Amino acid sequence: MTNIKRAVLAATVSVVALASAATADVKIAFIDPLSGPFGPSGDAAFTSYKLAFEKLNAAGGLNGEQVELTGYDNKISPKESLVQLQKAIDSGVRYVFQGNGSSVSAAIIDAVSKHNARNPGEEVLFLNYAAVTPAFTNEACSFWHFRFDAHADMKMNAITDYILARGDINKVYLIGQDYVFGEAVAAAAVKQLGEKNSAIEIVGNELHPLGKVKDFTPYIQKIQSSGAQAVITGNWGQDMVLLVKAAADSGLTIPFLTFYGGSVGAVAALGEGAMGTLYQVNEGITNLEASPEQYALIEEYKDRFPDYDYYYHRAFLAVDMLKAAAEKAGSTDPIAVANALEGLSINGAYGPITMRAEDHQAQQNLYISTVSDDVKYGVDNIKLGWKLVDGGSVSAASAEEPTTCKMERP
Amino acid sequence: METIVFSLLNGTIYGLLLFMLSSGLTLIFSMMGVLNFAHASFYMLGAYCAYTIMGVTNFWLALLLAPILVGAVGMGVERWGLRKVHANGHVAELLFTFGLAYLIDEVVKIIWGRTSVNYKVPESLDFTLFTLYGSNYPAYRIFILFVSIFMLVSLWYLLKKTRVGLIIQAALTHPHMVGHLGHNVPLVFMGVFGAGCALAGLAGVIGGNYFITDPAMAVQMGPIVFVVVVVGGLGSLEGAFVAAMLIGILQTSAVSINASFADIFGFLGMTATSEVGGITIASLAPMLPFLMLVLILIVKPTGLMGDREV
Amino acid sequence: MTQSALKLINVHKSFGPAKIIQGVDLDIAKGEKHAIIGPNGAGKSTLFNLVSGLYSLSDGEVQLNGKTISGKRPFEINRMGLSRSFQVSNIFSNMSVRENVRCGVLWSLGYGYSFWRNVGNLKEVQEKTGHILNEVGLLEKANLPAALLPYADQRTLEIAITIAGGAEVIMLDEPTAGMSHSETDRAVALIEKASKGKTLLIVEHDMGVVFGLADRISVLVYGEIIATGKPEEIRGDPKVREAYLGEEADEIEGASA
Amino acid sequence: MTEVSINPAALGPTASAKFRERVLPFILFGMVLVAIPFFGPSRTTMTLLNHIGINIVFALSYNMLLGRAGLLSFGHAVYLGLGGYFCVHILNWIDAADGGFWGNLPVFSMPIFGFAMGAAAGAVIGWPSCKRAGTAFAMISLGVAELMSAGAFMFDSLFGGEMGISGDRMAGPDFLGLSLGPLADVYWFIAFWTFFGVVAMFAFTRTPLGKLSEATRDNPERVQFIGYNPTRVRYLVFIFAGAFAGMAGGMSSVQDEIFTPENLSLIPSGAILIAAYVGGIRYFSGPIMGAIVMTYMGSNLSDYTAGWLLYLGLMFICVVMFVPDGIAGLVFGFWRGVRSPNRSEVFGKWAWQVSGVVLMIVSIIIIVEVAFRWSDGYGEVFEPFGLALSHTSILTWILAFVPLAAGVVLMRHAAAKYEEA
Repeated sequence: MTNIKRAVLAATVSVVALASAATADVKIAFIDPLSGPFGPSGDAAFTSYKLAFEKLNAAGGLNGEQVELTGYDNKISPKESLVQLQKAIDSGVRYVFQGNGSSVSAAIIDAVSKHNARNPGEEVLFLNYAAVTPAFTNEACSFWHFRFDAHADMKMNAITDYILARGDINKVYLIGQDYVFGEAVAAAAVKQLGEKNSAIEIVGNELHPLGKVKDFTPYIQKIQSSGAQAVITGNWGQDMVLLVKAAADSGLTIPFLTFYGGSVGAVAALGEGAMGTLYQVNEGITNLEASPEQYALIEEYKDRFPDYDYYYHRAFLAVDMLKAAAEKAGSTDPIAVANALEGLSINGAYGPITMRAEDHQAQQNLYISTVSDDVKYGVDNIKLGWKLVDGGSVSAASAEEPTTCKMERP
Repeated sequence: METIVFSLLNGTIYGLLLFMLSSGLTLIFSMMGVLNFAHASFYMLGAYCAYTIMGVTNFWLALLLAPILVGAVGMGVERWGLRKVHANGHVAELLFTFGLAYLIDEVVKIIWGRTSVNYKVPESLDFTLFTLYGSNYPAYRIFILFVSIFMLVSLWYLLKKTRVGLIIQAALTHPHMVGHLGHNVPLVFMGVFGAGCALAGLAGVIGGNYFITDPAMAVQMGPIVFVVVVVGGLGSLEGAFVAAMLIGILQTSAVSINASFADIFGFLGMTATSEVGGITIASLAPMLPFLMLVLILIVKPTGLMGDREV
Repeated sequence: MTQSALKLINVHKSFGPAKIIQGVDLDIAKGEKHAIIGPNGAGKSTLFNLVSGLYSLSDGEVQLNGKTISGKRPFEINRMGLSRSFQVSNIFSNMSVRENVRCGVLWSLGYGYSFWRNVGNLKEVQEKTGHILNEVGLLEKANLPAALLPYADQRTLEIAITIAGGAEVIMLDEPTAGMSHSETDRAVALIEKASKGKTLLIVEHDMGVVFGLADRISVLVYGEIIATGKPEEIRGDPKVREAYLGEEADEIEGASA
Repeated sequence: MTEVSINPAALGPTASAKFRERVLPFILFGMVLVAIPFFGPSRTTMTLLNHIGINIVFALSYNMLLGRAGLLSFGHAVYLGLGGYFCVHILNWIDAADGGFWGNLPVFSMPIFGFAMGAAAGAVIGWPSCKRAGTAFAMISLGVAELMSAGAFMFDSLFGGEMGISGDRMAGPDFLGLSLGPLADVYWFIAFWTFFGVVAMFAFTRTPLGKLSEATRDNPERVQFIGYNPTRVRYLVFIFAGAFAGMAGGMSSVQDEIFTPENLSLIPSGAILIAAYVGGIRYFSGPIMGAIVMTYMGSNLSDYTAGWLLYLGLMFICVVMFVPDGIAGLVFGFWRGVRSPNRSEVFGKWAWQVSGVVLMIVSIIIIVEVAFRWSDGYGEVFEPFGLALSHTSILTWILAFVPLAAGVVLMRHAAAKYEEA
């Protein structure tokens, strides 16, 4: 009997849930890997957007319209992404979030541009939250693409400034993944270090195969024998974790300045060895001074999704900006919102964020942090967490980079 | 000089791990003709089981129990899976293990999650053993060395000095003969498959915390293991050993070579800025095993030391 | 003597230290029906494999119609006009009987590896296939999958594939092995019909078949030919009697009946 | 003797049988292709259909190797990838061209170039690979696939690194009034080439080489003694398989307008292997069914469940273990059963088996879905038909294992009952 009751109850609940879903006015797609080896990266971001949009809906929605967020699994394949994009567009989606993998982003930028050209009146906006190849807001910029993360040159700028400020680093080793992104990172480091201070010597510039190296010890040995005092790397995912782990095993305790030291699992894999050796640069960490609301958000996120940590701050920023733009435009039409986003500025938890009109690149403060055991919030469910380093705060103005973008507006 | 010493040392350890993985596959492949695609998945299972057991008890118990557990799973797979497919031929068996690899991957993700687990080197082994040319050498690597050598010697003893070993050896070179000896062939097969998987599991136990324990570890290790078995030669554990060491050292030392094609073929007018000239030997390292695989199969299909063609 | 169709000159074959064939000389004339007999393990099948190119010779030479064929590959030898059957059924088991024979016909009609023709529209091929199926009596079973044929029919199909290419020299390896008496009789009749005007080299255990079919017989023992001659000469040869102890010797005796 | 009772020349099937078995299916297939757009499919459906078309050609080309020639390849995507890359480059040349050959070339012709490139790649790579058959061939194909996909990352100008290379299908002159911009245009393009590919590959099975490839699969030794070189047969078949895969690549270059090095890797190769095998490699139509089912599942199943890879793996293993003839085997088995004289008995057996399988599937779905939700740790609960099945509820465990046990019992019963029959 109880089972029947329960069944009836559950049926009622699902009908109600359906009914509430049907009221959604704006459909938004999240296209990223949600299964497979890269599933965790996509899922960590998806959970952030889930929470962000729940809060948005609770606060009245996007210019008064309720938002429905749907995840589309692209298995991190550019081809599959286009299939999913097509599916999303056909179900009425006009806004697309994506971030994992520059190849995927490039494909989506291309596909969205083609779609918008071929189907006037059904325009789609691409909101990029993590693909940081500089070209997307430079020579390859598009009116339909907005980037909420600082691109590789900007992050490198923060890192090289930090190296100069520290003053104790004269020999730098560059190591990265052997593909377009890794090459871009290395090129940026060489260029910026050369321009800023020719006294700093680059003692090694190495690219290793993407995702294929199991033991980084030989690379670490090369770094050791080069006499480097710091390592710069754009590595992400497993290549990040294994690199620093091999360094710790070999007793290499020089600073590793990274883009993605905050990847899921990196700190846990290193343990205490991460303190003072692992650095990352991003748009905000949980242990910065912040408002009680921000702390509450961080805790709510952790509570809801215990597998992950509050890492994708920019996901929340992007949703806030979208909301502000829709209100400014007084519409949820993509072209109107896109125009409203240009030049829009809002106040985030860790400082203001502005969408530069000329290339659609967000300008925001960057923070360099390292791992510490003296923190409010740990990561990977251990007590270690990220802590701002001295002089690690980079203002949006000084992080800004010029652009070569020649935007073509519709 | 120091590069060479480190390359040799690390290459040896990597090679020994590879051998531990591939010795099981060589046994299985040579006797049953099954190129077990899921072999690396058992390696992964070994690492995850060890992680769980270590969480409850300690590393040493995990070292003992995890391989046994993995071996038992392997026996089950043979008994209720492979044996059924056997009648449909080798291609069906190969495809069965191919599907099994998918399945194990997914099950691992359900049980242990999609991210890497924090499977750590035990504290009793987590120290620096010696310092060489200013670089610390972790004790755990030497521990891997010892476990591998211990396993190597035990395997050798088992094969050369015991009755079971003689049967297995006979079966390695003449798989059809075992039945005539009056042995229960299905039982022998099940045992060998289980033992092979247990060896893979053991490699997982000591390799999982040396590298990283995540759901992708099987996919990454899988193809290399085939290479070792095929390059080494069918039915030849010695061959597998040589191939494993060769690939281990080759891959490790290629990384430390800075030369690019332009340096080597510079006399032909190739420049470092050209696309081909810019390729370094180091970046070729992961491709080397597969190049070896293809070349060996074309030039010497019996492998380095095997006596039968694949 | 007429011109020889198949000539073996001092043929040797060893597998490692084991010498299986130790200096075989044989001269088979065109149109001759030649049988090779010998106890188990004498090397009869090995000899077949050497002649047909499956194994390479350790020493010596094989000539087909005066041209050297040793060292050539099986398909090259086949194209020069030598065709063989196998001791165990060696057919294309997943194809129909008709398709089996058709495959055997294709090369001889010059269709090679062509991929621009529809086999169904090749009139010549269809006619020849039908003709051969008719000759061997498999016409009614033409569309059955080969694997489903009864054993004797599979042996017949084996012969059909062997003769399909129209080779002048035909080698049959124990064509009646495992057949019943009536099946054997039918097979012998078929062989006689199919090898009319052709050169036949046959390995056979059934002495009745051998003595009924062969113009000449060679006796192979331990890789050497100890006697060659007409059936009546072989029957009386003391060396042959020595090699065949007991029952089989009697069988040779009685095989004249 | 029955010597003259049958005319040897008329041994083959009758004209009507030929029409029924070899022409009618293609007419029907063509009619379905033509009819589909009149149902007004959504754009998503169009995209899915286009991918199905590409995969049909790809799976059939794969089956030229696995099913027809007995060659297990783990690297067939290499040929699709190379053909596709070549076509994307051509798209860009067309786009950049100012008249001349490229400027006047309609994009509609891409699959021809893909075909040529696939054939060329097959000719080069096949030369060493086809010297071996069996497991050695499989291992070589695996090694080649790894080498190609790793190597592709080194030559950015050819393969575009991880970004790949994209093109614009609207470049160049229209053909038959198709600008290829809207998906509906692309549908006609894909439908045309799919039909062409299917017919061409079926025709291939009817040629002497096609027949010889089957003979080589069954018995390579014997092939030598009917005058053919099995290595040569395999090599030629390999070139054709590569060519048709390249053709699929050409179709894909127009549909997706992008190719990346991962298109060359083991993953798509493994996927097409699964599709062909699940469809049924012994039947010509098997890979077609496999391509339809697997493309649909691969694209849509992930919308319904996080465990789609697990279901895929389970399904594949079940096919390998229990239904080696694949979906086509089931379909044709059903057809034979319907027409067989002891229909009722066959139906009885099926009734038992189908109910057993359905029960087991119910169990497996419940176990997998509950496990996934437990593993996610978000506290989500699997609610089929409004039943809340949490991993702690007894109901869940009952629903998970009782049908499974019942299903096994049913299957055993069916096996025992109909064994003698």
